[in-house]
Amino acid sequence: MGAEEAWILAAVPAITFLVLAATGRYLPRQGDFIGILAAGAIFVLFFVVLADFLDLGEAAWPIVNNIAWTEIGEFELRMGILVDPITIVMLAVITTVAFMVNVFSVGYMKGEPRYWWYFAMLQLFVASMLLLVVADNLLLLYISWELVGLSSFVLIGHYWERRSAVEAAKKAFITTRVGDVGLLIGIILLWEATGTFNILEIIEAVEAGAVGEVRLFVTMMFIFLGAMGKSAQVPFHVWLPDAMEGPTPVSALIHAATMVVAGVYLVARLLPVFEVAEGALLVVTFVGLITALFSGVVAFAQTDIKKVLAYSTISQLGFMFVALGTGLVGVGMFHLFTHAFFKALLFLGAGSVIIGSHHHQEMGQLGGLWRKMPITAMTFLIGSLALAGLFPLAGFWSKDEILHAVDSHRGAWAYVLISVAAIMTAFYTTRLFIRTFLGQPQDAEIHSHTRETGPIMTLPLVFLAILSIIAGLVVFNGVGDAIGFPGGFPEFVFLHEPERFHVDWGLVGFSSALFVIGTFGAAWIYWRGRLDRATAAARWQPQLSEMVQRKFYFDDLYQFAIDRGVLGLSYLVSWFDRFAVNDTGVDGSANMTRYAGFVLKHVQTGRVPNYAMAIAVGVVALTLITLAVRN
Amino acid sequence: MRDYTLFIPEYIAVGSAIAILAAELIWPRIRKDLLAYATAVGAVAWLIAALPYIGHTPGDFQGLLRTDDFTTYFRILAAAIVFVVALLSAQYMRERTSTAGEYYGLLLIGGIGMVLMSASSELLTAYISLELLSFSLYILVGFLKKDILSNEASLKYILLGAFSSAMLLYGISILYGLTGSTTYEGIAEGLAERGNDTDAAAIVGIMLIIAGVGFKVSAAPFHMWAPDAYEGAPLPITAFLSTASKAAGFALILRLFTGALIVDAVEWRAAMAALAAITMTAGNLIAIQQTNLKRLVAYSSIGQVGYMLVVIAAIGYGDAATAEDASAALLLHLVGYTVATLALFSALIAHYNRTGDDSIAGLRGLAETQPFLALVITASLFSFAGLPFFAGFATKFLMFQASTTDELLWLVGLAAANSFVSLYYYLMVMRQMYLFEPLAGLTRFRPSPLLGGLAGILLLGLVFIGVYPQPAFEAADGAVSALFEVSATGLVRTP
Amino acid sequence: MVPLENYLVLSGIIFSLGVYGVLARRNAVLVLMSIELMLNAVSLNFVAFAAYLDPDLITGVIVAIFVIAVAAAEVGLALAIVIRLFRNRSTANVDEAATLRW
Amino acid sequence: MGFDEAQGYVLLTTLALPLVVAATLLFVPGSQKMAVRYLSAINASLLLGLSIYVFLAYQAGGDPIQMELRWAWIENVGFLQENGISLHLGVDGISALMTLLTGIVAFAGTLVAWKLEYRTKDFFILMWILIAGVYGTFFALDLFFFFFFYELAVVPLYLLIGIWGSTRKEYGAMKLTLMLVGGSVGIWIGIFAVVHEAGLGTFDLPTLWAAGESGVFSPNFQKAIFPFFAIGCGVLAGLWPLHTWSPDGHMSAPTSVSMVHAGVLMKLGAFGIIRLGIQILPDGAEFWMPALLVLGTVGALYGAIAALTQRDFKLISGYSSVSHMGFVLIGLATLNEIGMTGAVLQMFSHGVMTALVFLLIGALYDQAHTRDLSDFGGIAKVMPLWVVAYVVAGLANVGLPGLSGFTAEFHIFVGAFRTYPIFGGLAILAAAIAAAYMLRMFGVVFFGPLKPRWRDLKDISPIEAIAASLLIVSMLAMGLWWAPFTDRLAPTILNLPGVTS
Amino acid sequence: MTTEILWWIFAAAIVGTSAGVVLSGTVIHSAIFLILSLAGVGTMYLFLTIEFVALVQFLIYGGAVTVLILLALMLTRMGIGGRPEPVTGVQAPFGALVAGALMATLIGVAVSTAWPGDIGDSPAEVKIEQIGEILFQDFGAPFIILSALLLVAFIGAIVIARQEDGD
Repeated sequence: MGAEEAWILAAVPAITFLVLAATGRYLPRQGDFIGILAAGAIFVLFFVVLADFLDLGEAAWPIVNNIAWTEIGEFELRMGILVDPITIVMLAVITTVAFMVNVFSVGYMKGEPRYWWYFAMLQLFVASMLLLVVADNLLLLYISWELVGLSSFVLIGHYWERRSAVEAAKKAFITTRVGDVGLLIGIILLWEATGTFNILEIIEAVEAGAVGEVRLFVTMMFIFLGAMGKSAQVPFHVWLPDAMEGPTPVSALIHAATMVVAGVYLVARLLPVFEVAEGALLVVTFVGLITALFSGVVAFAQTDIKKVLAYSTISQLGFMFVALGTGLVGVGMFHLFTHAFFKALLFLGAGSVIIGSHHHQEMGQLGGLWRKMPITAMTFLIGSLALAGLFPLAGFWSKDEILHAVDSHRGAWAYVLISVAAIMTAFYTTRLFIRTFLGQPQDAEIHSHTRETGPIMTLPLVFLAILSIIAGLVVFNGVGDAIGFPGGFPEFVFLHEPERFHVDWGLVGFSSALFVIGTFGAAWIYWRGRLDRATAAARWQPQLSEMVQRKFYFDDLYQFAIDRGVLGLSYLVSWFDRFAVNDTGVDGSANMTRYAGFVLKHVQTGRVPNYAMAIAVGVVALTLITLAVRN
Repeated sequence: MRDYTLFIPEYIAVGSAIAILAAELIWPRIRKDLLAYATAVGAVAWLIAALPYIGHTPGDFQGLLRTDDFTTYFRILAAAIVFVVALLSAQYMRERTSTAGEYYGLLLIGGIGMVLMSASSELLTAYISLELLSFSLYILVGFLKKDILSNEASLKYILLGAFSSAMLLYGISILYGLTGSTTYEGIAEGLAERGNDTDAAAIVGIMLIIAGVGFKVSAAPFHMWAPDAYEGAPLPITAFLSTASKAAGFALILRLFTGALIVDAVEWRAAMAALAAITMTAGNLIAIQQTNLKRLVAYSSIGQVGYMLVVIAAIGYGDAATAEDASAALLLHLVGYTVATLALFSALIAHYNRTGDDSIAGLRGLAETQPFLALVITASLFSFAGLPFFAGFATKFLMFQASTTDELLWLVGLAAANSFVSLYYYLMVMRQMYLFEPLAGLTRFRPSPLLGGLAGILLLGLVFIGVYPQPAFEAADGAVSALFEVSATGLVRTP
Repeated sequence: MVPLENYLVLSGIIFSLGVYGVLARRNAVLVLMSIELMLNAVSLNFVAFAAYLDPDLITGVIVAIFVIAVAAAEVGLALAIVIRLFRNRSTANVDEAATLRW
Repeated sequence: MGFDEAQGYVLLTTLALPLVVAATLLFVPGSQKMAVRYLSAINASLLLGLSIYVFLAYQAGGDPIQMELRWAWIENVGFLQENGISLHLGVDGISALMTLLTGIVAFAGTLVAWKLEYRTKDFFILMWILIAGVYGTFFALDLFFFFFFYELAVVPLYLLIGIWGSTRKEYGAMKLTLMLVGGSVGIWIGIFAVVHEAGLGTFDLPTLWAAGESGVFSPNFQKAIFPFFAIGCGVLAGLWPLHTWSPDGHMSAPTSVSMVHAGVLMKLGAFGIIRLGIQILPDGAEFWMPALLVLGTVGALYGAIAALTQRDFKLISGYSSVSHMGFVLIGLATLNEIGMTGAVLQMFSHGVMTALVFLLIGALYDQAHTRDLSDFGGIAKVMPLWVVAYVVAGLANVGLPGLSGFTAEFHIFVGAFRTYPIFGGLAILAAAIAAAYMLRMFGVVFFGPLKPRWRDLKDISPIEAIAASLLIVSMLAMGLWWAPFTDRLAPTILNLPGVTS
Repeated sequence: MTTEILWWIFAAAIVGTSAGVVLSGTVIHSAIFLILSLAGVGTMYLFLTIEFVALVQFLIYGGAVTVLILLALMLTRMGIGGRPEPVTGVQAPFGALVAGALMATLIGVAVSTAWPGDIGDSPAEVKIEQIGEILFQDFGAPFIILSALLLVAFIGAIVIARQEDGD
């Protein structure tokens, strides 16, 4: 098998899903090993694909392989796969994290309800996610796009006995669905303009100027709506924090590493088109910046470990969009790449904490876990530092690249803002770590029961921790060449737009400074788990802190809009349907008829003279009218 | 010249009528249902005697009566109706009267009146034949003389009947004055030649005639006697009224209008269309409100008359071909309608003989107590409504299609809409039969084999015409073509 | 001498009077009488037309005779029914015999 | 007898079989419930087989109309000329697909009615008459018989709902029957006008189509008459604002009737719009389609929005049916092959999907005797299979890729964007709202803590499971590999007059 | 000349008596008026020189019918102490209206129309033989039917009016 058969990567978990869904509950261990085997298999298969891909060499890229699907007149559809460096990067991320998460889940989900179903859905997700990244046409991409949404919906709602989980799942599905409307419209508009769904053909056509500027801009905005929905950009971000209702490994896989970056992937995939569309990229940058800053701020006020991580994810996705907004695919994808590892690590770490502390995830109840669960703490620390951007961990390089890109492609304003966002990242990450692992235990009771989790869970942590340390190095041309990213990551992704990487020590210093500010600020405030300074700050600016606590009222606003707006409209329509259309219109006419009959029948008085009168009047009337009409 | 062999079937009918009268005079204690069977036998003989006339060269009795396929068609129809009604009456009348000889005799004579109406090609003869039928009906309607309803019905019927026949006669007199003749050919020629300053007279005359015949077929606003007469009359006679007298009326109308008045179509066609519209609408709307089965049938039959009048209007509007096709379709529909009505009444009488209840609510739960009768009633009501598998669907469909002309599309549309309204009250009847459980105490029962068998046969006929109308339609077509060999469509008057 | 129109007008008047009678009178017998008037008007019409329009084939006269005969028969039958009504309800007023309606 | 004619007899068999069975049942004593059931089950499976055969035997890319069969019925009498009225059967791509749909739904419906105890015999008699009517309408190539079978399919509903129905059954039955028959009046008038205008003395559809192409029907005539067909059929297709029989009717109807009715009968309406409206009066269609488009869009949005806050399962399905038939109308209104293909696909998709939904609702209602959403909660715990099936149906309803709903709606959207981008967008919006009401129902009814009163609900019976899985399979089939469907539809639709590519 | 004057007198009389039939307050008076009016019409036939019809008129109407009517009146009159009742119904005014309209129409038609083949103001002589011949030669069929009709009426009258046990 080679790169042309990359679809097999998706096929394996798909089949596994069917097997597990059908038989899982009857298998020993509810078939979790099958899930792990499948995940491992694709993890291995990925390297086969990669090897083949590199053997074929740049000349053969992108590798396409598709078949005729349907044909209605001149409207014909081909389905197939497209493998190019971007795909490879995504594959790398997905397969790796998926494998880790599958393994971790065995420990995490032990004894949970519907264990087999959980694994089955995990496979379904992986299958559709892989399909999404190998799709060579937007229709197939949309199909898998919806399927990942579905599996995310199911997995978020895994504990459906909990009302909150159900609500979260619903929210996630519908919010992203709103974006998907845009995406579908965008796809169809693109088809209208170019007459094809095939991504490469579209890019070709657009670059050949097949589409008018304004129209193209509108189209890309619709498509970007889809991206925003999936990647939880403001104002579609609301679903992601709630999605933490799902099992933590799911959060790690879907809501940190893979699905949420589908939006980024989409934009990266269509970046050439975005570039042609005047001003589209600027929008992307803006949205990214706003999101990065906004969620950074909100993350300050979160006390639930997973919520903090969720908002940090949103913020990091913002970073990625900012990067793409500069038009540099490589940078965006690079941050996607590194972020996947350390954010997955952080989530799994959080999961480990939750298990270790017997399902507590409020910082207010934790603290001082450093001694209780050293491995988790250690790996978590690495993850945090990577996220915060400590030289030379993975996060540092990618963030460095972003800063550099913004500096060189967007003006100073963006540079300033993104730097602030970077500081925030460092700040809330540090806060999270300190309040969870350092200082005094907040709740002795919980603390006393807390234990380190078993190897089945810690091993993935360690593995990811290592990745978080080294993943950034692929950016170096040499390293890149060595491990199969010829010419280093950015160039690899860019193919032949050489932007060779070089370490700009000034920049390194600057970003380290940002790191230091953020970290030490947080450390100064929260050292040893003290909260008085924070509360003081809150008391100093009550409204502000209130606003932050309430996440800038987004949820309340939406709730209001839905209750008053949508449901109100629905009640109105139902009322209209019952009373206006049905009772008045339909039944009304029926009653009118009946009433007419009622009136008419009383003409029939039963008296002969009246009857005779009717006859006489009839004759006279007929005669006179006929005479009158014809004269 | 006088060819007395043209009416052999009628002689047979008269003979059996007299025989029956005599029989009861001789044996006053004779079982009354025997008389019914005798009548039925007579009717059969009549029918058989009529068969040789099919396709026979048209006979002409002094230019007053024509015995062509048209006549034969109605002969057979009349004989069949009398046959069925006689059998329907057997049990019903036995339980209600002491003397039935006159009843059955008049039944036969009424049938003869119907035949003569269809045969007469001269106004005086037509009038006398019409009175022959009417007189028989006056008496038959009032035959249950102790029953105040029956009596009241016949009073209303005869008073209004006389009133309207006076109108008819006055109309005839005016036409006579205009054309100097009472034969259809004569009138046609006279009308064709008349000067334009006689339009008013022509219109008045024709309108008065329309009133007269309109009364006979109970077209609104001349219909008001019908519901009362239907309700008051003995059930079998209600069946007779709603089949024989209507069929006869349309026979007369067809021959008269195609034979003579078509010449002046411009003058009356609008009025006829209006009459049709009023009739169907009034009939169906009022029917919605009815609670008594007989009245419901009466009003629904008025609605049916409205549909049939559409054809007459079409004769006025369309060209000769349209007129012929429409008339053919009308004859077809008449048969479908007749069969449906008789089927309905055979079921109703079977039900009435047991329960003595002729209200709609009285049918409650019939599907439980007597599914077969319920089926028959449903079938005939659906046939009225024009729903598939039953005669009504095909015949009505063909009739409306045949009478569609550019000017009359609106009327056909109205007719279609009306047959939709009618579905409502037919469903109300079915609702009683199928949706509700029978009242307490009512248990399953078998109808008398006679009525049951009759209903079954009629049901089969209903389905047969509905599924394969070709033979009936061909017969009707033949009958009508006989009509149009002598029709006055040729000499249409140009004002 | 007297022109045709006179007869026609006369019969028209009688006929309309008859119609009025039918519409206005309550007693069944009176209604019948009015109908007789109408029929008379008719036969007068026929005879007049016959005399003035086709003296050679005087169909109208024949019709008149028939009308008279039928009228007589009608009266006979109707009166029988009226008497029966009187027996059943002890009234001869047509507007009181209104059980059948609606 | 040529092969094609032989195939014509296949159609005839398919059409006659249910009638024969109905006639046979008349003579089976009503107490022999099992006999009735088995006879019906056998009949249903035969019909399913025949329908599948018809669908497969229809050669994609062959002549547009295949398996033709003509029996002269009435001709050369009265105004009727040669072939005046003939039992002229045949299928094109569209009716082939509809035949398949009918077979599937009828089969499922029969299985579901298995547990019916009250007046079983009468039920199946009426049911089979109805099914025969449906087949007939799809096969008929003669206006007279088209109308014949159309009425035949509509009328039994009155008794089926009135006798075996549930909520406000008399009202629902009467209203549904009257509205549908009222619609058929429009069709009737249209037929009169068309046949008269053609003046050929024949009801034969191909002849009339040919006449239409030779320009017998003036554009003004077409514009005047098309609305009669469109509205007449539209009522049955749930055309807004003549849809109100749908919620009430479905609420009253017994399970299998709802299945057949929403599953197949509503399609008769859309089918009629194609057969009569577009094929006979293309100019009229072109002139009126924008109006139809607006109504369809309104219906699609209106139904979806109204469904958001309904409290009764069946009302939700009723309104969502309105919404989905709105999509069908939008697809037809595009008058381009993609959109119309989508419309027909949607007819199939909605057919199986809604049949499944009603099947499941029935299965629940039979135990719970309530359909009020707020009474339920967490029943996924006690009836997992039921919930899975319902979720699948719901997702098809939502238009989730991989299920038939997406395939159909996607084509409709593409077609709509071809001609009316704005309405295309609105249609997609309506599809999104569908997600909202579906998930709302899932959340309230299936998930959350289990209400104790439902602790002993049973999961769906094996028989129902067979029916459900058949429906699910057909949904997946169209959702995953829709070439077999489009290959048959596309040529037919391209062949329709006035359809742009 | 004299004929004209006489005609006018009789015409007036006929109209008067006919009016009397439909207007008079008591039933008997109406009956008397009816006899007179019928007789008047009979004289009209004489003016038209068709004596045979006049004869028939006098015999059948003046004789049979009126007697029958008087008889019926006797049979259906309320006995002494019977409530006095209005002989004219409530809808009389409307009746007058309609009848008036009808009359206007008929008269209008009568005078406005130029009747084709009008042979002027002197009616032709009609021989009774002629009548007899036409009646029995040309109109034999209706005559036969009429006989049946009379038979039916006869039977009917008996059946309906016959006393039976119970009344």
